[in-house]
Amino acid sequence: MKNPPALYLEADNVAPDKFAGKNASQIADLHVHEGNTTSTLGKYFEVSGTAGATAAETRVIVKGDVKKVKYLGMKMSAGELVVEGSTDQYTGAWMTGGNILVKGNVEAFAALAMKGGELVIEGNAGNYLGAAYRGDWRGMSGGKIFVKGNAGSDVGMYMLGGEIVINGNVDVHVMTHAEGGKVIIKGNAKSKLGGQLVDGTIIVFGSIDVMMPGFKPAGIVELEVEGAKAKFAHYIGDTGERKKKRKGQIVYGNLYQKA
Amino acid sequence: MAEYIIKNGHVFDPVQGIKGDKADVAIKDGKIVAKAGSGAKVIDAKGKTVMAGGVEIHAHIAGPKVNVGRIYRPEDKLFTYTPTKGNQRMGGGNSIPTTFKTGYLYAKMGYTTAMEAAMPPLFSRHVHEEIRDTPIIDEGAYPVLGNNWFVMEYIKNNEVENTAAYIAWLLRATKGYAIKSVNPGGTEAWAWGLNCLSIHDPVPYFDITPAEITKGLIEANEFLGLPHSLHIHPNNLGNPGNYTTTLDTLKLAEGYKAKNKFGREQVMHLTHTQFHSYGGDNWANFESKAKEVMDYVNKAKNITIDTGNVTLDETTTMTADGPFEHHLTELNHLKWANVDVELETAAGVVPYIYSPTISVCAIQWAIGLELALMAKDPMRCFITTDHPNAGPFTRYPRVIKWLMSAKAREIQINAFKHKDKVLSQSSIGTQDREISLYELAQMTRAGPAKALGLSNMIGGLKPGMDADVVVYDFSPDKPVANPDQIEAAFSKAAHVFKSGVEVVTNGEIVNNGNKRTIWVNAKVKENPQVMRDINEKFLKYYSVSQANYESLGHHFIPNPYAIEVDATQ
Amino acid sequence: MAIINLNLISGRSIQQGVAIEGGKEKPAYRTACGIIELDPSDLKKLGAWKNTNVKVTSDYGSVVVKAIETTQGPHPGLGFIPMGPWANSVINPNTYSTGMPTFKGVPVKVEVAINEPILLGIELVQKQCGVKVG
Amino acid sequence: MTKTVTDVVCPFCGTLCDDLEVVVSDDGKHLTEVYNACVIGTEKFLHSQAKDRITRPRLRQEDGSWKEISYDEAAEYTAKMLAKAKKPLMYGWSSTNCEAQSMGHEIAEMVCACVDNTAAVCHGTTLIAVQDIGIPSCTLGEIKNRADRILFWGCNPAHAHPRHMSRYSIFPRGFFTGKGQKSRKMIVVDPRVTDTAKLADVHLQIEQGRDYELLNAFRVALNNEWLPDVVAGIPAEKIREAANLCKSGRFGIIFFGMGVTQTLSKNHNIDEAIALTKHLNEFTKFSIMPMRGHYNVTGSGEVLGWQFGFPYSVDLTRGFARYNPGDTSTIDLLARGEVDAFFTIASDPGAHFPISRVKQIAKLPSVCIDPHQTPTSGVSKLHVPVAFAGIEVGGNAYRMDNVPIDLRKVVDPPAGMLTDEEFLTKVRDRVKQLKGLA
Repeated sequence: MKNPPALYLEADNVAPDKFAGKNASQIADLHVHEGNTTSTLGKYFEVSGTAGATAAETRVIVKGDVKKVKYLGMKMSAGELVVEGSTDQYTGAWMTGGNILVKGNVEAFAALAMKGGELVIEGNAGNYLGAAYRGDWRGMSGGKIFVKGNAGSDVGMYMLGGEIVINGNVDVHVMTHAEGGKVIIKGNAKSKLGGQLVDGTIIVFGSIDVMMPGFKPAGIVELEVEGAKAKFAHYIGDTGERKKKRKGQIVYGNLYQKA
Repeated sequence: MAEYIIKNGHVFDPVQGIKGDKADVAIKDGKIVAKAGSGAKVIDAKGKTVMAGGVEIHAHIAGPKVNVGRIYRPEDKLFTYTPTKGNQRMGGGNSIPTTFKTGYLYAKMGYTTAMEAAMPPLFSRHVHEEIRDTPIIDEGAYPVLGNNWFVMEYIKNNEVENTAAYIAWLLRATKGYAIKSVNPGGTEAWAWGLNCLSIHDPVPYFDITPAEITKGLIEANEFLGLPHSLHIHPNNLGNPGNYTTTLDTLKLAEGYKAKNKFGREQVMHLTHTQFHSYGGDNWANFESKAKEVMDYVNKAKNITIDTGNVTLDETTTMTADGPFEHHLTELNHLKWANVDVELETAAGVVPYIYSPTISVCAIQWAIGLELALMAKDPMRCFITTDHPNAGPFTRYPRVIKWLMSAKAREIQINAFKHKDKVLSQSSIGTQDREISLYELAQMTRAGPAKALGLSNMIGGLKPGMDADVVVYDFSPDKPVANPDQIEAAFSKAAHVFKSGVEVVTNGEIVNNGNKRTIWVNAKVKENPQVMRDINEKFLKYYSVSQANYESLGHHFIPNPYAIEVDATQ
Repeated sequence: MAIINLNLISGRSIQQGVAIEGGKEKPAYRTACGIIELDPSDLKKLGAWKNTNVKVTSDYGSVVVKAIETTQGPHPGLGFIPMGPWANSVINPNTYSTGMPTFKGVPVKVEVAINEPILLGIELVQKQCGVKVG
Repeated sequence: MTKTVTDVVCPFCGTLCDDLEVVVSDDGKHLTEVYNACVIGTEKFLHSQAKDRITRPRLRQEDGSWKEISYDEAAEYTAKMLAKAKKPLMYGWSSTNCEAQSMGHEIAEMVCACVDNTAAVCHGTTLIAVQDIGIPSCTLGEIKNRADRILFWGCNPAHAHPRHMSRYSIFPRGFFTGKGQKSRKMIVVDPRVTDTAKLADVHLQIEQGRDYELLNAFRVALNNEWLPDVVAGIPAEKIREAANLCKSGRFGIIFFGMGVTQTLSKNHNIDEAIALTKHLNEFTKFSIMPMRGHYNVTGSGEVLGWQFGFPYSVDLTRGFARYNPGDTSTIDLLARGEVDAFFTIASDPGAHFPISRVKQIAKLPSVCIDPHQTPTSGVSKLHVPVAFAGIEVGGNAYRMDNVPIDLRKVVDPPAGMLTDEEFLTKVRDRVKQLKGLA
């Protein structure tokens, strides 16, 4: 980043798929948008190196302050994207494969409707991490998200599959409306966990301020989570929500809290 | 106004019986003329197909439930947008496009007239605002009447003349075009969470049956002599085994003859017939009854139908059949919107995915095509997708491909996961008919225009008719190497003229045209009793005043076209 | 002087409705909305008479309003300021990425401020925004 | 001599009462009396006649004083501000007619702006919930004619929608509800004993901020599942009783307001309330309806809906429409410093936004179009007073149940004053020139 934007920058072209098969000057000519103006990557960024022939063979490194840059790695399907600082919204949104590493924080809507690949955030994640786009019942369906810091509200809304691991704490609403997938919270949770959950798993190592009434105590179980065995209080729910059946058996969502 | 002469095209015009012969079509002052002046702009249509503008007889494209669909499905817009371009407004949406996009997409396919199939009378202002904002195409709207309290009470008392007088008032108040009936009686029952699944199920409290409502509406329609007939969506939509209800409904038209000055011959139009031609008694033994339904339709000259072809897309279902949409959301668990409308009707909306991997969806696809392929009189069977219910109207070119090419059908059948089930539960595998361009012109132009009572105005290329003309880059005398050529040609017309104005060139919008809102102004004898009844219901039961219900100013309908009907004799 | 902690909500009141149509530049707007409705028990804890000026402070700002006894109680522990500039000087702007600020459910502390003036609506906003008015 | 205009539509709240009678002077220039309206509606009509009303655009000067300018100069200033901006925000729209909204959208499309209405701070979260799980609803006449179970959840119509209960929901005698109030059971859920709650058969005084939990508990009760002893401060038995009361009706309705849309969980509160409504339809007939505030915020959502496909918080900056509250929503755009010009019409963000966001508006180039002096005009660079829609000009508006009603013109505006639509048309024409489109 050489010229930071006055407003925000929309850089949906910064992804291995878009860079593949291009040299530095071709990459510098890719479009970016600031408000209603369109210009090129080269206007804002120093571009060096050459991309691989395919996305898979392409590794993109973004340096400098990109706190006000949106859509980094959007729709990427393969290859690697490394961001050395913090990013704005929609980082890795609609990604289907490849690896993204963000060394700082990401803002809201990261990995929106993610289908595959891996997103690692060394700092904190914003709201709606791995959630569905507005109105869509098809949220994150595959891949893995790992957050070293904390995450905001609405993690994994409408989640269908894949896994989200948060080392720190989360804000309200986790896996609302989910029908699959797993969210592991190593730190503390607040409230409204698993509201309208049909299927899927939430594991909390720390505290939960207020439990949803739709989660019914189901005893103590021993679980192995990420290699470590421990005892957990088991709850099933959301008992207020519609239930689906698998092989004639009613399926519940599961919430485990470390005992 | 510019004059045009479209030269050397292969003309297909059922109105004049022209079956692909090379002929010229001349346009002057918005009309087709026998000869254009020397200054006329020449359009070379050599090796191309020339037809009248397409006529959509049944689609949900404007009004409250359509907009519920748009508003509550942001995901339907994702990555679908066409940006602002010159005088063309931006537009987006896949199964429920914005109004601007709707007008542009119809025009690009060569359609110049479209009818909104269900207008809740209380919401007529909304319907007309959206029609106003839908460029190019002429539009009209059918007010829904099959569950209307006035109608049910008058018909229960066998008061045909009062039913007719009320309908005439309503058509005027709402600037409506025709009488629509959706799940007669069943939607009123839905106000209590109930339904009428057969034509003899009594309607709660009103103590009348769907059969009586339907016959009463046919009688009122012919008493008035409206341009279109009763347009009916029968009871029991979408359920296995419902074809018997469909046949029962069709038989209600027996003995009735069309009375009108518009050349219309049918007394009942049965819409989205595909949804009403199901056999079996559950989803496992679900099967096609297209043959049983078409055997009856082919015999019954006073009936027309449209198909409601399933296009195998993710779409958004919407209908005034409130109980059906509730049934559907209980099946697929997708978001459900419902609106019950005081004294009049209801509507529901639920997204739906017609997946080629699900056998029922594939069989539904087959049934829609069977209906058209079994039609003996293409002037009485029209192609629709019941947009957006069986699929978006933007798929017409693909439906046309399937109808015109047995090879295209075979390719699709082989692509189905449950191919064998499709072949065993329907006759689609044995249908070798290929719809000709002339039959296509009947099923998409001349036929629907005649059924709407507009055959003197649109649907043909006879001098004196509106100059709605389409040139498709499709050569009738060259063999079709790949069926996709058909789809491509009908997706982007080479030229489209609407009322003599060229609105599309090479598949691109070049002009926003001069769209009209078509409505029917039916005059009846003074009827103080009906006016008193209307007055009383507004005082007691409506939530708006009669004066405000009747207020529909110029800002709603800037360019009206009224069709006059005189029923005072 | 006592300081009490409350959960603050803002919302509509019919007086507020009348006042916004009557003119937000008028003192009547302040009378209708420059207030906090408290439960009698909270007034007592605060050690304040009805209709004394109080200072309401949250993590997001502070504002001076008149403490009045609620007519829609009891609601001990809950304070109500009609929607408007006074409430909005202290409510929580966090939207949780939904676009909607958290207008209701804001922890505040309330203390008596007899000698501090309650500003008029437009004046209150202009002052906090540092708008120069001639 | 005076004349009386009947069937007048009240341009205040989403109840959109259309039975008002207004007495006007013979020359049609002044209105003297208003009948049938609530106190707020009456005040709106009468205050439009205020002698101290501002009737010409005013531009703020260096020294902070106002300078009167012409409408043409004001249109010029507005057009230039919008045409120059990289990401202008055009906010408001809820207290004007659909025709003005349409004209504004044309401008927004030409300058590639963000367009948002007051749902942003009112029922926006309702719209998010509707997009997530739909909404079974009905028109207000259905309530009047059929409803025997009425829930008011987090709303206080006695104050916010004064004629709602008398016209539609509680007192009227409808076709199947001949006994009026006696035909109905009324449940109110509110942390305060509101004047609405005082009329209720059942009042659940909920712990503020726990609506999501209580709504969930209702659904758990419907499924006859285990419940904690107390949820949101309400004992389990009371919750089960209330759930059964809902089930036992023939036609029920949940009305909800900002008590849930603006409280923690926001869209999730509505989402669960709609889920509860859908759930109740397995036992009886139930509907749900937001108590929309501004008289035509619903209309703004409808017009945005058919023109762009989204009901509010629409971003047109890239020449096509995008929508995602949290990104394209006014409060977040301001908080994040995403916009470089602020245009307000027919609303008062200055009074109704958190002060920290109003401070951001004050820093931007700004135009405020509003008949009144407001906190917004107080922090704007240009104030353009216009005629009152629904009093001095007609046009279409949508009631809280989406029913369109054509507003009526009752009196002429003061001489020389423009309507919203007329002023916006001037701006549109000037923007066309500036953008080289004319």
